[in-house]
Amino acid sequence: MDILITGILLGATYSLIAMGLTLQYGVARIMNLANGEMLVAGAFGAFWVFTAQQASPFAAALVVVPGAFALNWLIYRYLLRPLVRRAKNRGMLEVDSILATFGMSFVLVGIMLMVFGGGYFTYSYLAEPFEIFGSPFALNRVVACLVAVAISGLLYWGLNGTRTGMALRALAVDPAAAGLVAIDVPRMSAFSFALGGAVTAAGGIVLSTFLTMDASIGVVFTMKALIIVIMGGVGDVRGAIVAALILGLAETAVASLIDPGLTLAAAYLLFILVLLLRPEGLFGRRQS
Amino acid sequence: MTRAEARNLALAAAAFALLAFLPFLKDSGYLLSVSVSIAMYTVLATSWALFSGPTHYISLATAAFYGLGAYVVAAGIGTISYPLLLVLAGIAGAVLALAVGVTTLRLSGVYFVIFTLGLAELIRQVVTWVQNNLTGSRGMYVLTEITERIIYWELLGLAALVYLVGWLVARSRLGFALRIIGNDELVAAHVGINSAAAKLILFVISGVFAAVVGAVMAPRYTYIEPSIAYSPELSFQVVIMALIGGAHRLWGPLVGVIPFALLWELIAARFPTQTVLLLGVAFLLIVYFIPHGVVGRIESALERLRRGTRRG
Amino acid sequence: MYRRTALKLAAAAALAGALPLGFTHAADPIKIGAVAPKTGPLAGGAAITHWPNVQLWVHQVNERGGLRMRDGSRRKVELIEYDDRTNPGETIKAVERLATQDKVDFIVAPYGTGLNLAAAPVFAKYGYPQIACTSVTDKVPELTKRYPSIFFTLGTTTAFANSVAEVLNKLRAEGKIGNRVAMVNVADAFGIELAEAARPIFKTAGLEIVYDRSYPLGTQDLSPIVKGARAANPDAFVAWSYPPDTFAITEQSKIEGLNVKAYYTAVATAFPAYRGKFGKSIEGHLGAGGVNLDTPEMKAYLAAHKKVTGKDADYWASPVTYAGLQVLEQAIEAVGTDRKAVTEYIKKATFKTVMGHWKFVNQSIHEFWTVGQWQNGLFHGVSSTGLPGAKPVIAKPGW
Amino acid sequence: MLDIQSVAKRFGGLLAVDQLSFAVRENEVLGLIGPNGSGKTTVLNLISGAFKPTAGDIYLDDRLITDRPARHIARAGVGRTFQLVRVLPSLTVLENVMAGAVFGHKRLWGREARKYAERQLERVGMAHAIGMPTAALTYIDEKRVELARALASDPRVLLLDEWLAGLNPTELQTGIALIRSLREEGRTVVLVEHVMDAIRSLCDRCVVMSGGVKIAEGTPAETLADREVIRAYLGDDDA
Repeated sequence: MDILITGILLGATYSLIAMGLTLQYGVARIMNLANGEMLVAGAFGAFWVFTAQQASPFAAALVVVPGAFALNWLIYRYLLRPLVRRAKNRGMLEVDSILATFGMSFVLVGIMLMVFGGGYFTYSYLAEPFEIFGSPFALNRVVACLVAVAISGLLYWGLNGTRTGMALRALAVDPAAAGLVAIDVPRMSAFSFALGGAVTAAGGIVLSTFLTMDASIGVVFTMKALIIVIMGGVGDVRGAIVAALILGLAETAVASLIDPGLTLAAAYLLFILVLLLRPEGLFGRRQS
Repeated sequence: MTRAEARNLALAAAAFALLAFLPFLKDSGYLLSVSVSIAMYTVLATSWALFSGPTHYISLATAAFYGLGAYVVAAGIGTISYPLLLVLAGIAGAVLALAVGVTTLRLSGVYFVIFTLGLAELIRQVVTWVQNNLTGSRGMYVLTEITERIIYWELLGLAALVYLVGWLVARSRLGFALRIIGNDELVAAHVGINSAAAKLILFVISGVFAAVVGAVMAPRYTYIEPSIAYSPELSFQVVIMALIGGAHRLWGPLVGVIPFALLWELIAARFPTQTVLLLGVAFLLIVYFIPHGVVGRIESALERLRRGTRRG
Repeated sequence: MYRRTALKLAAAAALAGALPLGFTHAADPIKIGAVAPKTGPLAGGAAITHWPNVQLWVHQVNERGGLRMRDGSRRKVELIEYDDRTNPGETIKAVERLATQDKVDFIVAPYGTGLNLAAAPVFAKYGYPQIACTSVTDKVPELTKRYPSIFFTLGTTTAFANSVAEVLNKLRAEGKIGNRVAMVNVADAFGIELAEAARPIFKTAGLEIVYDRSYPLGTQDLSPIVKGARAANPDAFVAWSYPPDTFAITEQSKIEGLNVKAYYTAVATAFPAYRGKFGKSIEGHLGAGGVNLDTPEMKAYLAAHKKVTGKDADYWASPVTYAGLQVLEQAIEAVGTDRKAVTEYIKKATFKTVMGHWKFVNQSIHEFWTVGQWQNGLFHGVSSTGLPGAKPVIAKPGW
Repeated sequence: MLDIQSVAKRFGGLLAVDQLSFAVRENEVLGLIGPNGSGKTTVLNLISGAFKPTAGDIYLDDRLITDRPARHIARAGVGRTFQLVRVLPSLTVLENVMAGAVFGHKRLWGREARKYAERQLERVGMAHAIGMPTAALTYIDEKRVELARALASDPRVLLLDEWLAGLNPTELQTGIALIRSLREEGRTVVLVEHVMDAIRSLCDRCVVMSGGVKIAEGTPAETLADREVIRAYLGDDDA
């Protein structure tokens, strides 16, 4: 039971890390290696609000989320759109976006270093035991889980219950065909990229309540997010969430039952097995 | 061998011989340490491109092989002679590449990219776990008499070897097969090419080189930490240098590595407080303004030149 | 292929031209180079322990009017700093650059064990004294024999493990804890080495290791490991941990209610951010390092650190790093800028530092703090290899 | 020499080929015809090994090749062209053709491969284009290069997928003559084709498909007069 709950809580953490990238990679087709930096930026915002303004870190969302949305919109519009336009095929775009966002991740690290310095930033917020079935769990992780559920619920509703969502899903399946049915592909791509950035930054706010970060730690999150997104199946928010949960549960099970030293090894092994058996990911569509 | 080939070969040999004298220059320490990193990236990026250039597979597993090589040396130093360790590192790299290749080369595109990334992390985790539970602090220290100068020569030798292998592959059936695979895998299958085997051979070659480079570099670091030996940054840099140069020519990575390494060096030296920021900016400029890699630039310039002379 | 040579020569010329070449005349400031991570995995630690001290020292020396040379002249200090991005290859290059291009007079040792050892051959080659203040290794005898200008100040892994065993035994003798120890370690260089050293030492000391597990660097949720440790019902908990996980383990222990009377986490326990995050609940926590907070030198240092850098120093490697710079300062003032003489002087002389009197024996300091404990909001040294001023260890109250 | 027995191919929910059986005799030209979407190209893909059948067996000279990969089938002497021409863009014309000579049934290397490839190019009337990059080729020339590549592997069975489509009347006559000469040197040809003139003048027999099943088999005259065949064509496609 403990393992199950701990695993789900960790899975929720992972889904917060990965959901933004699903939108950016799955819909806008940008494999964003600067995604982790956006998360760290969100976390920085929360840290600053908590320590300098003495306010709830979640209040940072009021500024950080719209800010991240706007920033990512601009990034897509002015830095990525030219790449999309010059790419002759998906492979070229992949290479170009890997290169460009890799550069961006350096720039973002550099900016954060200038603004916030290089030290660790960590604070205590809701770090209290919260009893579930008689066992204590960290309240901040439980809150993170609830936020993850809320965000994924909103995304699910947004994608399945609105016109914009339908356009985004169409885009995820086939950008060319989406263009043919009068979907404004560039606008929608920019929107999903910006939305992904906003979701990632929001995740950063939540994660900062229990993870210790510094300016250059973003790459750790990027890697995790990439693996979850690919494992779940590109362009499918459900897939990313399920993959995150599976990873969370598997890591916790291995850590509790076998050896904590093998947690990450188990996670990567699982990822590799999924990829070998279902190369398109858990929820992905098989490409012909 | 045609006359042009013989001439190129002789020129290459002369260039390598000349480069081998670099450590004898006066006050060459800094130049040498820059050259070591250039040579290292040249070998890594060129061997990476041997596989990835023709097949278009982007492998982010360089660090896995590199780290493995470094660990073979770290674990065996003191009991096994160093040259033998280099061979063992190569064998370990080959075995790993074979195992990985057999299972994964059917993945395509981005799946392969992320797979190799996951693989590098898996290897790192497994090696660390083994070290933690079995070898302990042995497998951390590499205390040898090997100086930077020797490492440089070793890397130079490896670079020569990588070019030789690349050149031999290019003139062989295998090289021809790879070009066809890179163009159209379906056609390749229908003219009777075993594309899985061809890709596997190249993947193994690049894996062996990366592992041996790791083994060569281990004495330079003295102290091997998993987070450094398996740094994902290494994998990315190799890919990026090769792509910036151009992966479809044997000499492509070289023209990416050298300016790239020097530019980074210049930024690191001149802007020590904003190094990372400016590296990022420089990088973006390269990506946006040299879209087809340095090779692409050179080739189109040559093409213009040729057309110009023809017209004139 | 010949393009390669041409490019390389051009590059060498470009680099040589681009970099400031040093011409030292008498009135010039003394050039000091520094290379350490500003980015990468170790940047967080360096930003707390390393860089502020370099900044503080340079500031103070120049404030005073510079180093007072033997001939009575004053020479200011000019700092040239580089970011090695936590990459040993970059560290090596940067030290070479400092030595041959910038032609600095002295170089502050890099940060961390790995980067220091990677750079050691270069320091040795050019004869720069390398006062490696942030290296903890058991290979000190071998390394000092190999590199005649390296100096170690922070201690050895064995000494750290020994002291932890001693502290635990002291508490046991006082009847405050039993002999059951739960031990975890981060599976990275330092953590592995400490855990390996601790196993036999704990056993000899009569401590029973009831839980012994490692976890990978970068584990995002350490609750299974804390749960596992708690389930083993230990009297003491020892974590050979790194900064991000030290925070995470502590938070998780608090949540899980891991109530032991002896609670030890390694690196970062002495960070001010640790106190900042956990407030009063860290009373009685043991950690790596510690200082004697009662000396006037230490008090002045801590105040100056806060004033000049705007940040609090940590209670372990920060003052040690600063002391290393003081050693350099005093050696230069005593014998000038001849690096060989400075190295020889460091080997023989006694230095008055913020850490007390330092005398290198076989190029290393043998009296250093090993275990500290948070008591009333301050991290006091409670165990050392022979330093005065240790506070008595207390049992940890509840969370 | 080629025996297709109760072969079926399913793509997801779509049954593209259903219970198809026919045989190709040594040294004959067999026309595989039928309206668009009737599964002809799928059959070629099943024979050449591009797809694995969902059910059924394919024999080449009494050897089971159903589950063999495409490269083995190619080396056993089956060459093919593609409906949508697939030349190798970054290779020269000569190298394109050499691909067949080097790796196919023939497995030549070096000068021999080059000479052999040049001969095949001459044969399809492309001798002038030997050193050209493929980017300079017209669509028709690409088709010729592709045929030369297939020929360069010296195939015993040649699968041509609408190779004659899009040729003008003069080119068509040359094309028909070329295919006929292939048969005369002892090769077996399976032809997926819409050009009825070509079918009439070239094919010994025809297999007619519609909706994935065989609806008729026989000489061209017989099959083209078959009521069901006419219905199939007029139903979908006004051929």
